[in-house]
Amino acid sequence: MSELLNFSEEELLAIGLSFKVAIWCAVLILPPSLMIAWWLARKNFRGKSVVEGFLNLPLVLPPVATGFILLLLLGTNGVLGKYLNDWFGLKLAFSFYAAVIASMVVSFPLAIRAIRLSIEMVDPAYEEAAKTLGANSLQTFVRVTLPLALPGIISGFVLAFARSLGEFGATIIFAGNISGESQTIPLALFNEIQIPGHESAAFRLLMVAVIFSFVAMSFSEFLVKKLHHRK
Amino acid sequence: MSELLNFSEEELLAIGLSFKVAIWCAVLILPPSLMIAWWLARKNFRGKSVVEGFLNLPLVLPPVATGFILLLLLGTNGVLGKYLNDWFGLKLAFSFYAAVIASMVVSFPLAIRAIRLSIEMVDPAYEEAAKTLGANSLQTFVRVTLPLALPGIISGFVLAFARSLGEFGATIIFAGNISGESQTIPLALFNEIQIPGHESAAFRLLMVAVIFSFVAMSFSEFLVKKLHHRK
Amino acid sequence: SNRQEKKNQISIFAASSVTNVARELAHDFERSSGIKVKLNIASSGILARQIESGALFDYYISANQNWMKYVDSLSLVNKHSIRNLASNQLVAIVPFTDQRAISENEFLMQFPSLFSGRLSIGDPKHVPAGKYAMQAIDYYEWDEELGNRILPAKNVRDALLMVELGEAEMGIVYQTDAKKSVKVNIVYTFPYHACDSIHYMGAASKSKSESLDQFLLYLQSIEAKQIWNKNGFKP
Amino acid sequence: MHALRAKLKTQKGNFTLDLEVDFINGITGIYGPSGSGKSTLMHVISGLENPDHGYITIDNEVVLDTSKQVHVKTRKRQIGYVFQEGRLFPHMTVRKNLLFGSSYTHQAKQLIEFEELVELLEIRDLLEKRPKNLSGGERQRVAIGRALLSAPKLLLMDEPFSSLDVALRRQIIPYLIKINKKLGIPMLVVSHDLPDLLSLTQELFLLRNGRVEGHGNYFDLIQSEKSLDMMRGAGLMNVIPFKVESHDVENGLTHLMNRDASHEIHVERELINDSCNAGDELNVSLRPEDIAITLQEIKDISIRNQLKGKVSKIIKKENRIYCLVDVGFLLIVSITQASQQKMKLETGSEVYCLFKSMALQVNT
Amino acid sequence: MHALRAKLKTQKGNFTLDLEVDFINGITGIYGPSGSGKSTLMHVISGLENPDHGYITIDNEVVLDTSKQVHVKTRKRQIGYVFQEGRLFPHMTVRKNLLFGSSYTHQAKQLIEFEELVELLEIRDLLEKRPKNLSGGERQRVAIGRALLSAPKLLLMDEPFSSLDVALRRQIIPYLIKINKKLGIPMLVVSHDLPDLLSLTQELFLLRNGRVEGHGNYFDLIQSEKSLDMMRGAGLMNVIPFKVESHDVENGLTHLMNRDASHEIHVERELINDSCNAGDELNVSLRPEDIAITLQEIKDISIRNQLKGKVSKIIKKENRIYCLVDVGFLLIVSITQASQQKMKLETGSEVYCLFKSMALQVNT
Ligand SMILES: Nc1ncnc2c1ncn2[C@@H]1O[C@H](COP(=O)(O)OP(=O)(O)OP(=O)(O)O)[C@@H](O)[C@H]1O
Ligand SMILES: Nc1ncnc2c1ncn2[C@@H]1O[C@H](COP(=O)(O)OP(=O)(O)OP(=O)(O)O)[C@@H](O)[C@H]1O
Ligand code: MOO
Ligand SMILES: [Mg+2]
Ligand SMILES: [Mg+2]
Repeated sequence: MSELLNFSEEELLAIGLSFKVAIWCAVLILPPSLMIAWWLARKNFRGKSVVEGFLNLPLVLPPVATGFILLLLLGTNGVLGKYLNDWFGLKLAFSFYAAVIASMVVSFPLAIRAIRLSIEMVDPAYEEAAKTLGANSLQTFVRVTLPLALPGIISGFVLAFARSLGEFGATIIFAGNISGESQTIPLALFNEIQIPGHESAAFRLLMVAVIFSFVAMSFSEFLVKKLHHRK
Repeated sequence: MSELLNFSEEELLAIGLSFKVAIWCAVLILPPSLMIAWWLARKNFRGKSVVEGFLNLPLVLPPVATGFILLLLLGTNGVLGKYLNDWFGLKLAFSFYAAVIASMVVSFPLAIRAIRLSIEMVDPAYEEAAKTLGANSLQTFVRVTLPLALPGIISGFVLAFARSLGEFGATIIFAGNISGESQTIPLALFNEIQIPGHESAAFRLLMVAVIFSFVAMSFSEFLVKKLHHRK
Repeated sequence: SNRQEKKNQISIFAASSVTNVARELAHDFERSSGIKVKLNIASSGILARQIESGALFDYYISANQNWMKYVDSLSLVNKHSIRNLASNQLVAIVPFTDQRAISENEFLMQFPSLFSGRLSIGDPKHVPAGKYAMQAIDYYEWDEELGNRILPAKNVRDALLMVELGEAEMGIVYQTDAKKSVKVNIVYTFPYHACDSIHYMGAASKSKSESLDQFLLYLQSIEAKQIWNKNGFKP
Repeated sequence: MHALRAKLKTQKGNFTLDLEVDFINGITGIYGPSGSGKSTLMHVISGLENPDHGYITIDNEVVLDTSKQVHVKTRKRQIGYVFQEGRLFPHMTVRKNLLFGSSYTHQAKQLIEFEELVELLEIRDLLEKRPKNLSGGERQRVAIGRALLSAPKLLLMDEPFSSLDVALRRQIIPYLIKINKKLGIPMLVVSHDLPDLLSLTQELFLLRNGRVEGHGNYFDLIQSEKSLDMMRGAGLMNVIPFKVESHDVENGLTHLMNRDASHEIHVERELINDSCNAGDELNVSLRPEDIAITLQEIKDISIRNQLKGKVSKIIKKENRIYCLVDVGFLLIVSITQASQQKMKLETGSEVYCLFKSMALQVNT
Repeated sequence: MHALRAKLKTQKGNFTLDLEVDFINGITGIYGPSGSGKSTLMHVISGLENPDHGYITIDNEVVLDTSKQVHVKTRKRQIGYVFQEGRLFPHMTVRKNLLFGSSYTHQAKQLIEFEELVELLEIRDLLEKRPKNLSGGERQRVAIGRALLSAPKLLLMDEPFSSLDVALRRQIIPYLIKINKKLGIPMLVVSHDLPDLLSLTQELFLLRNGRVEGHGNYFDLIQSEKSLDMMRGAGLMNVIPFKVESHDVENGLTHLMNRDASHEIHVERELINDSCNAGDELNVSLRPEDIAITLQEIKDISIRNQLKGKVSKIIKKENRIYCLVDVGFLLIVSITQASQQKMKLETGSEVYCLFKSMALQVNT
């Protein structure tokens, strides 16, 4: 039992990092997801399904492939990464930021879909009412659509958080497996599994992931309950 | 260019298999997701967030860990798998079925969440009306809740399909990487990435995954549009 | 201070099959030199791709000679620093529940019928251990009889795992890994001639630094060799 | 027969519903100001809400008893409910909405044929439309239709006529009365429109602030000051049961006879349904403001109905005077103080009650 | 002044709205049977729906012209809209719902103080509640309040009183008239209840099947057979403008004078708002059924108003007779054929129109 609680320094680093990455991922993903979800939910345009297909790529592609694409785009020699490096001296790959970006990209379709779904289910009658009361599109969105779609937004946030906790493939390629910088729980877990006989360390990390999951769910459950109470 | 279309037999097998696995995954996941989503959306009970946390585990755990757990449960020597093997001679691991099961487990939280979200957004007033008209809980669910939550159900289906297309970690552990049986596109892609100089094969497979994504999205977009038209 | 830190630090990209060795080397080196070691552990291929895309590293340990050749062909490593770090041997393993005593003769003559189900090896397409295992299988001409009974794993660790779990009744993996596992029994150790020699390769990056030089020196040291040895590798 | 008996207590926020009721088999009109608990009562009866304490028996069958943990499910209560907000299923056409309940009921128990209903409610053109493409009144008609087609043992209607024009109300109300008479389905109808309610029924249930303010026959109720107070602002009404005696087609009149045969009065024919034959019974309503009081009979006036009677009670409310005049049955007449003083009216005065045939409203 | 001019054509399914309108600055009552296109018209005016063709000018400013691609956005039109279905924001308290629009308007332009409105609509206790915890009538009041507080240049109200009891209507209607008079905000009010409408305004807009069936002063409209036909079933009404002459507190009467000063008639005081002073102008409504015709003046009757006049037109509709009697102004009186024949009424006959003070309804 005591062995199960005996976290090594590296493991503790991984746990803290995982949490930080997941929070940043969920927080950063929210604003763009909201905008895109609203756009997809309320506007009709030619090529909508092309946009959708594009946005859903990170879901359909194996995360390892996503990681490679990120590397090809944002790596130091990447299509965009080159300029970021040349112009701003910004090296994204193999860093904490890369871990957050990898998580974000992979969670993006999930967050968008949850938010979009709940925006679509908001009755436009309320938005019309807001317009007759003088609110412009943005005000209507912020004061009416958004709060009514809140369950979906919470859902999107929790999905991004949870997906980030489990993210492995894209992270190990784009962010590397560097303790204290990009080694999240799944990556640390990977390391332990590589060593025969280190199962208990792997199990320990697994348990932490499980606990994180439960805490996240309790929290979102609590928020949703408050919401229903409120409505 | 011609090299890009020059699929090897193994690649064609992987493409066909991926499609089959994804379809089966999405179809099989729907009924249990519907039931559980309804239960979570409409019932309040102690320990709900524990159940939720449990259902969300496959999202939070790295897929490789999920695959490992599946193996421990359903493998030939697994907790349950042993009995399946002893009693029915059923060997699930390292087969087509295993690939479907791995995809299902990993997609499960996504499908449940999408469906649950849309069920939660259905106004219970309609369900009350159905009850006064004599419908029992099941009839109410099938004739009222379900059709009103249809956008979420389509969303859940598409998510399961797409997630299955991208599934790698759990599949390679639980189903193996056996050409024609369990080697889906991500697994074939992984193989190619691992071999220096096989970039074009990897790219070819990537393109197929991309096309799949676009087709799936067009299709779901089309369904949702029909739905809105209808309502 | 940031620059100071950078100076006093090296980054080692190590193949996942030598995770434990890499960790111990890093610790030992850190303790003796005061230089911080940043470890990046992934499969040899991923590491090579990362190096190709501009990842900053000081030393690369590959379990796969092809990937070492690849990075060398792109002149991403210092050609002169490439060297064999250690070698390994193949063994055949069974789950520890299988307590059969199998004689060498029995093994070589009846190998395919010693077990039912699949044979767990690394994926011969890209996992070196799998490739060596296939060479051994060809060498003893078991391939026909085995047919499609191969269970290819994405790395050698997974191949071992399948035997540990009893999902495969037989596997061919590295001796180092098999010895560490308490859940498998080694039934046969393949002779060196059954397959190509199994080498772990190391190479330094082209950017020179004092810390890196110290590390290269350390790699030659007895302490370093002991670590390889302790983990079952032949330095 | 008790259609529904209940004793309920339930708290919602700072609102408390606390009452004991005993509804008869006929139609009961539920009247009360906005926020008095009418919809809450309906919800509790239908089982969609559970009260904190109490019991409900429908048709002598206990469907709820909190002390005995009895709780019959909504769908088993066989209650047709027309919701205040319609609640049509948005994903179904009007036809499917209407037929929703019919899969759960025996064909034989149907109150009304589908085709007949569609004609009555004038919704034939709407059958293939979706609710969101309906106008407000169209929605309300479909909601009424849906409840009627679900073969209920009890009908609850919450403001069923609020978006309907008078022509449609006049058409639907007699129909509901007919269904009630023919099949004995008890109905509870909520309305804020007292004249509407009175054209449906004389049995009223007055609710205020979650408490019963009065219950019983309308005519008994107006004699109680508390109930009168409550109904006064909403349009008091005389409701008189008559029998059709004969039709005078030439002059466009129908001769009606009061039940106790003590008085014969005339009603214009136009107002009476063609389907109405000599011998039929019907309710006629008449506003207290439409009755004039004289001391003698008067000739050469367009008022043809002049009933002799005796003032039985004078109720003074602010500057308004309500006279109850016994003309064989009771009539409530509203006059000004000035008139009362001028004619020196008091209890026992012999008077004539004058009203125009035009002012009579017939509720089949 | 033109409050709103429009020419519109729009198709929805098999329903077509096709009309040309020119609304005055006052209050216009929109009347028409269920499904005639009233809500559609409101939607188009507010900009929530676009017509296929046409233009709309509000206050002489073009807000829509399909031929010139002009399309001013809903929020810029500054139109207060009380929706038929309420549409309160479910996630906000009543207070927040009410104040939603005020962040987008200048404090100075407010039509009405928040506190005053809360009193008027009797919603103080509801301010912290959420819409789903409100009763139907409470919701409707909040919806009216929300529109009033958004400082509109034009008010559209779709069935705003359908769930309100009479007492509340009586309270709100005079208020709307006051707002209109004081601030000149034009209002379009949809209702299926003609008497309600007439107590608000005499300017009517009749819609049937998406087409204009009549538009103008109520009194002119009833002289057209087509319009009369349409309004007949819904409760015809005489609406007469009067001036308060004096209050007779003792007898509970208010003496009213018709504008052209040719007639003095009495109205019960109770019905007149306390705030009403001598010299104030007000509308009084009176049902055609409540007027009796005699050939001579009559004593000893509780009918105190007896106006002498001349029959100017006799309209026969089935068995009912409508007499237009010129008593200085026009009165529409409904009598039976039998009475007409008995009294030998014809155009030019000299008659007395009798009605009870009680029957007069005052709309401040
Ligand atoms: N869930 C709730 N929480 C708090 N108060 C509530 C709740 N539901 C209803 N109320 C209050 O209970 C009272 C009664 O509501 P109810 O809907 O029964 O009124 P009603 O008689 O139907 O009125 P109306 O004629 O306006 O529809 C109202 O004052 C309402 O605000
Ligand atoms: N989107 C639509 N598609 C087809 N028909 C429609 C649509 N919207 C409305 N209609 C039809 O247009 C007609 C006019 O509707 P509208 O809501 O304007 O009526 P209304 O005059 O407001 O009636 P009510 O008094 O019943 O509310 C109705 O017959 C309705 O069925
Ligand atoms: O260390 Mo490897 O390249 O995964 O066998
Ligand atoms: Mg109500
Ligand atoms: Mg309407």
